[in-house]
Amino acid sequence: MILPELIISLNVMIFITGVIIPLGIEKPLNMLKLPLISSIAAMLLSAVYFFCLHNSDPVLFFGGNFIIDKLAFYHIMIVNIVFLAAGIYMQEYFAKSMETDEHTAFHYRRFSMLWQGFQLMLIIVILSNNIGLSWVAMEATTILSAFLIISESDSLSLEAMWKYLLICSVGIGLAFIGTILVAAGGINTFSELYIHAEELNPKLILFAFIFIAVGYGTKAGLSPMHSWLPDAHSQAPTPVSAVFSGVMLNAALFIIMRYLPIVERAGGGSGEAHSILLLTGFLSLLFAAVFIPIQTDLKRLLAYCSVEHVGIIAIGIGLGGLGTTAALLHCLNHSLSKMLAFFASGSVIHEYGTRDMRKITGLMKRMPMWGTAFMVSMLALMGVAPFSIFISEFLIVKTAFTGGQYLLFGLFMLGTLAIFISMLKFTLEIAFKQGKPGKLTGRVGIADKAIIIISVAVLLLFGLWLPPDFFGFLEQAAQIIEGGLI
Amino acid sequence: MLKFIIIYLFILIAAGIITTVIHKRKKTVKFLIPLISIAAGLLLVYTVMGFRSFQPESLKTGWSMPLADIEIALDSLSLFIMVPLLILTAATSIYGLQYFGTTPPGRMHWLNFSLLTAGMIMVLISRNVLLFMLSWEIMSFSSFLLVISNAEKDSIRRAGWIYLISAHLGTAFLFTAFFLLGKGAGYGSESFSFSYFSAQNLSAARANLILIFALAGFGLKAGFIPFHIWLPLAHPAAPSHVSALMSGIMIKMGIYGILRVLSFLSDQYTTWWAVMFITIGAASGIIGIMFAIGQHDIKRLLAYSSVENIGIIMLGIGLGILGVSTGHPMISTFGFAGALLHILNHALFKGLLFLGAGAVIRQNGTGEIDTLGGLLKKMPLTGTLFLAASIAISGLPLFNGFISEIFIYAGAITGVLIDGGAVLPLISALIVMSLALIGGLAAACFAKVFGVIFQGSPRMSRIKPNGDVPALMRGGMLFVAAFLLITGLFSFLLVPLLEGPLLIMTAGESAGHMAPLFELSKSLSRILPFILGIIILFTIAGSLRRRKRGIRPSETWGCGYTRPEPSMQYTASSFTEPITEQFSTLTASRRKREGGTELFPVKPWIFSSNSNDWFLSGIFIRLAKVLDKLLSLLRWFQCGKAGIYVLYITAAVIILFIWKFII
Amino acid sequence: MIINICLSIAAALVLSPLLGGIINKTKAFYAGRKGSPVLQLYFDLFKLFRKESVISTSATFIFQAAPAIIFTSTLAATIFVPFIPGLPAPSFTCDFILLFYLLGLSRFFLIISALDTGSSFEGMGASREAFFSALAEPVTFVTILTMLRLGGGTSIQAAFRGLSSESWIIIILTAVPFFIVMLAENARIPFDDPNTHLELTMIHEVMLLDNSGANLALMEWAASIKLWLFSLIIVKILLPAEILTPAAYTGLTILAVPAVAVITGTVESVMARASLLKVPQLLFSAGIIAFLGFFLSLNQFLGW
Amino acid sequence: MQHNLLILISLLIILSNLFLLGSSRTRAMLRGIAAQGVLLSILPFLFPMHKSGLVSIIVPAVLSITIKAILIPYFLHRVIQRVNTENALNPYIGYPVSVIIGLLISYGSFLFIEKLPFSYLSISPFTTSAAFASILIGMLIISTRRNVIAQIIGYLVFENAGFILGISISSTMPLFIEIGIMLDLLAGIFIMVVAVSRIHILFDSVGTQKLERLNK
Repeated sequence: MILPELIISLNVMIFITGVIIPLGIEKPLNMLKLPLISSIAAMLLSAVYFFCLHNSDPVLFFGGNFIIDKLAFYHIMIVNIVFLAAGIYMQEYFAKSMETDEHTAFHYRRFSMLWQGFQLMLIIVILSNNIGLSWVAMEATTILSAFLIISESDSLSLEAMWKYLLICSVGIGLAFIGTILVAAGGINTFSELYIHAEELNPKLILFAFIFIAVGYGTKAGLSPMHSWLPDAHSQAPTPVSAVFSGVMLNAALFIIMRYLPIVERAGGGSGEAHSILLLTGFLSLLFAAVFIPIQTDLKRLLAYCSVEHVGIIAIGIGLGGLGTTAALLHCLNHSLSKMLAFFASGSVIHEYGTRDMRKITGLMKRMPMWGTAFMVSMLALMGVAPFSIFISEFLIVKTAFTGGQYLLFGLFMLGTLAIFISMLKFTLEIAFKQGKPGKLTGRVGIADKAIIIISVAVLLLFGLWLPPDFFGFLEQAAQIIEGGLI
Repeated sequence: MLKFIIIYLFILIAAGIITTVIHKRKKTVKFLIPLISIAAGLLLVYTVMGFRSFQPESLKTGWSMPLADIEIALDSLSLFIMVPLLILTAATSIYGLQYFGTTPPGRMHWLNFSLLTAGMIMVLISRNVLLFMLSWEIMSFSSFLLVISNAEKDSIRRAGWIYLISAHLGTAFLFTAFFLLGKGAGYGSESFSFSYFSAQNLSAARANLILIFALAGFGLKAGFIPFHIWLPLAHPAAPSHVSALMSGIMIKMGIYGILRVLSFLSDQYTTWWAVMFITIGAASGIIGIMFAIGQHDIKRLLAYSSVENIGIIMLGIGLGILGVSTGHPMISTFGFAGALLHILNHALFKGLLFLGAGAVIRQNGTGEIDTLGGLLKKMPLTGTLFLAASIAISGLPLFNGFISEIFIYAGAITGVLIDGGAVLPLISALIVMSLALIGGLAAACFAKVFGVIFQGSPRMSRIKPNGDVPALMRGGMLFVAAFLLITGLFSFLLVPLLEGPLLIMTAGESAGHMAPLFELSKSLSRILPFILGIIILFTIAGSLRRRKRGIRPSETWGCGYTRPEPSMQYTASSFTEPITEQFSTLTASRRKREGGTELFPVKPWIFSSNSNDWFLSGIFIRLAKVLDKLLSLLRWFQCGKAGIYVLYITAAVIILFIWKFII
Repeated sequence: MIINICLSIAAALVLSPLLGGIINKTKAFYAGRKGSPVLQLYFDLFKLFRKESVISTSATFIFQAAPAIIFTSTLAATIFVPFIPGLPAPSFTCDFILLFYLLGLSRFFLIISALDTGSSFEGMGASREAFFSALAEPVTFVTILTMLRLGGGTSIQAAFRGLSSESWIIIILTAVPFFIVMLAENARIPFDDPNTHLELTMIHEVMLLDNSGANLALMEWAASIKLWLFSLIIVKILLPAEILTPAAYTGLTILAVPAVAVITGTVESVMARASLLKVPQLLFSAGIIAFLGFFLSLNQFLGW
Repeated sequence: MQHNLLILISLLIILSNLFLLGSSRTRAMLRGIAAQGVLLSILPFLFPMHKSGLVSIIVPAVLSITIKAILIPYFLHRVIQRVNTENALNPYIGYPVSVIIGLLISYGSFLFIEKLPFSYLSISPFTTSAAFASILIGMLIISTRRNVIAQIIGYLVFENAGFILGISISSTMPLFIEIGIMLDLLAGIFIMVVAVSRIHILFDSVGTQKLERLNK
């Protein structure tokens, strides 16, 4: 089978070309077309992966350093979708901000290059089977995305970028130590590790997993390591925030998901690793509940909301069984709705010229289309039915309850309720409070409309009717995390 | 029959979506909405006609959702609640078409409306937890959107906020209840299926827990004390036909849920459950009507009165449980029959009252009772129908409210007469007393509403009523009113409808005890039309006599005042003053005076009274504040110092290490 | 059954205005006056029926229809309390609920007809009427419940079977609160003073202020029928039909009902009208007494 | 011989850590970290048993000496020159106390390694414990120094710990990954340095006090 190698090489080539081409382009708007083009290409390639590989067993390639299985494919799909949407959205977004900002061509060139590098690294993170490579690519995402944050060069975004860089580097550094400890036995690919897990020293692996969970957990925004997240997400330009929330957090969690079956198998299924995820997941929910009520900055609110949802995903995975499947479903749901929420808030912030939620009012009147998108995505994020997040949260709490985790169940309910109360308040104020009269001047482009309609439709559809094969696919993917199919 | 219901669901949703899409073309919208109504009417006729030969139906197909199939079924309990649902849907959709007048509703209005109806129907027929919860949430959510349809007002946003929070909280409780019900089946798809729930044997402790969570969860929809907090906020906020639908039937979905859960537990009824239901019922009834009396906004008042009526329903259910648990099927038959019938009756008269209130608000631009007056002359039909509904809601004879109350009375009196043990007679006597008190206060309350709004003359000169409402609105109200009278006079027609639901609720024990129910309703149906006939005869005779002899119109006697003014009339506040003063501790009623202290005032003094719902501020907001305070204990965490953040990471590693390796 | 219904109605129509006269005569006796004739109310009614009606311009059709409705429903309530024992009477489970709710219906119309003119005096009366009767209702029902327990049936006929010598204490504990309720429901002292017009303390009379002619006559008549009905119930509770022959019983009833009126008159003569704030307390106390009676009627407690 | 060398180098690493904790100037810290880089590049030669072939020993060594001992210190030097005016660290915890804590950490990590239930790590307990001590000391520096350059140096200490650990317990990574790791580090530091100069331009300070505005 030469195909996977070919595809991944093509994929890498696309992005490398994408990174190089901006050097030869002068017009900023054209530079911004490149990320879009490469995302489309990556999307097409992933479609090819899917058609060729969706029925087969996991495929190893490049000397076993890369792997494509259902779990990886699922996450690649999320990456590509979010990047594609962000690529579309950024056209309008930067076109608008170009009218006001005095950014130079250098600026956009750098943005375009870093963006594509970032996407490439995320794809490598997900396809990597080598624990070292995963680490390298993850660290690279930090480095590449740091300068994406400060595209809007003001003091707060610089501060956010600094914190992001420092804290994530420390976190990833811990993950490195964990990686080394895992590799101490002489095996360094996930698939081999899983096969030989029973021969590994369970204590050592658990010890390593603490570092890994904390390390990658930092990047994923699990509490108490999430402290960089609200800063970075809120200060970054909107497409970047969307990608951070929608993809990067998932990718970091993805690595933890890869380690999980190994640790559990080495430990004889003692559930130690799961309990770590449950604890951090719960803490994330808690800290989201602590900080969401006092937010004034719209994007910061969304950032804390990401902390909450990452926590929910971690709880789902930590619960295992049905919870893992639900957590995977939650990944997609969260990515879509958060992406939409960020897009909407980006447009809103541009229109109102402020990020202070107290000053953004009457959105539904002023920007009906984006207002609807905002409202829908916020409600979806709060877990209101019939949007799909309701389903995944429902399954997670069901797992918690049936598994006898009553305390967790209760705290989960309480935490989400606290978040719900304040988020709903903010949403209602923003959407409906009497604002300045007059309709908006800017219109919504056809591409943006498409993003809105498609995301809303998918959120709604998955809330009412999961495509029959899709859930089966997720269950198989979850099997990989549960230990089984690597 | 299930087939037709599904077809109707499709009609509803299709009509909703089409109206949203072609929002601008008003003519087509005008054509579509009556379609909803007519279809509802047809389905209603079909339902009622087919009730006698009704056999439970069920349908199960695969669904792509995890652990869930599309399991729907129609049993007599669902079908029974479907009846008021269809009546109100038919009436309110027709009514709503003209309610908005010149300013059309938002694009989503009719979609939400049809989704609300569809959601309620789905709740009634779904037999799978996931399907049920989805329908439940669709119902809550679409009604939330309807509540906030005028969300620019702060109060309405707040109403919507509190409403959705209550709904969400309720959902959390319901999850718990359902998970507890399905716990025996582990993670399998059985754990979501209602048929499994009713088949399993639960331990008493788990049954208690399930009931408590179900009560809290469904109670937050049904709105009995202390879960009524959203009702008085949300009902005034929504457009009136929506309030009619919400108050008339949506809150009954909470009751339906309780009944459904009870049917799963029907072999476990205990006396303390009954005591709990009766306490809740009596408290909601009495406190609800007290609050209602203190209100001056008509829709808010009606909302509190819904709390009261839910209380009456709970009393009936409690009596039913009591009967089963103590082994007296006759009590339970009467109790559940009264509760079920009151569901129907309350839907009818409360629906009509809200429609009437909507008409008043539409024509006068305000629902402030104290500013209105003398509307009966301008809006004779609305006024008359409102009067009918007021009599009905006060539980007075000739209209339907009386029938369900007398059933509950009958059950309680049967209980009073039973020897052996003081508990049963005492509880039953308490039910009788609370019902009597509730009835008397309700009569006072609605005499006030009707008297102040429709009689006398306008209390503020700025109110200029515009005559009666347009034809379709009148049609909608008349439609409901017809059922009001028919149900009130010929209640024996309804009793057969109760047979099936009663069997479900009493686990079959009611089977041999339907006869007293028939007897009572037949006696009533013999006497009441007769009395009505005499009243009508007398009235006609009186008017003939007046026509012959003539009457002399004159000013109302001013009791010696030379210049009586409309503002000297008794207002709603003054009417209820003796009650609100007497029970001010309960209703937290405050009197406010604006104006000077001088003996000869230059400017008028203004007295007003205002009762404050302390359940919201005293319980829920306080709880939320406690939660917030607890959470705020952690707010030092995000201190902004990157160095400290790194410390957290170190701490995380160390703590995890200690947890996993040392402890 | 029809005969009995007709007899009850006829008795109520014919005999009820007598009670008011007897009460007034009693009061006159205590005051040492001669007083108006016992048949005064008949004369009044007769006179009023011939007079023309003056109706307020702000009144609606409710005001005109209300007297008929009030009169009819009060009269309809009497059919459940048969005047002559032994003949079949309309009786079914909870018929007394219908009885009192029919009175409630008439009260409801009384209140809204009072509100109809927009007069603040009538509004005031209506307000009080609504409130006090709401408080009186539970008391009434508890007394009836006690009697039902003694009589062992669910229709009001059973309540009339209740007297037996060993439960006399319960009978007292029931009759006293019922009597208090009767005073309250019929607007007698200490709840209301029927002899004064246009005082701030008024309840019933003030609601009729704007009625005149035939309308007023019907209202007054309905009020006396209501008084008749309550007195009759008291008599029936205290005089069980089983121990006498029907004829003797009927005769005794005809004597006993005026006796209730005499007692009422005595109460009115020796008491002053209570302050309005005291009224709820009075009704509460009646309620407590009634509940005590009910409590005793539970068998266990009788065993003491 | 090899064993003694390992002990020596571990001790030197710990000493350099303590030196970093005790120095009150960024310049001094820079010297310390450069020295540590040199020490690290010797380590691959002392663990030949992990390696299969000379290349896999020489490449890390060369990479580490160029990156850790030359390039990174050079970048830092440049940035320190640029922000010349501000050299102070403004620590939350004073230097003597820091050193004492550092000593305790180092001692503690020896004990810790002894107690660990897995024997792999004890192949050379000194280096391993030096690595674990470096982790904590790096974190300590980052947490307590209110100067972004000092924080970068703290991060380097922390990274070096990973390197030591990697060299001493496992070197099964393919070469390209080792190179990747090194390049990542280099790029990371480079970006940090750029960020620092931006911070300096914008705030006219490299203290962290101005970087505390996002705080809720």
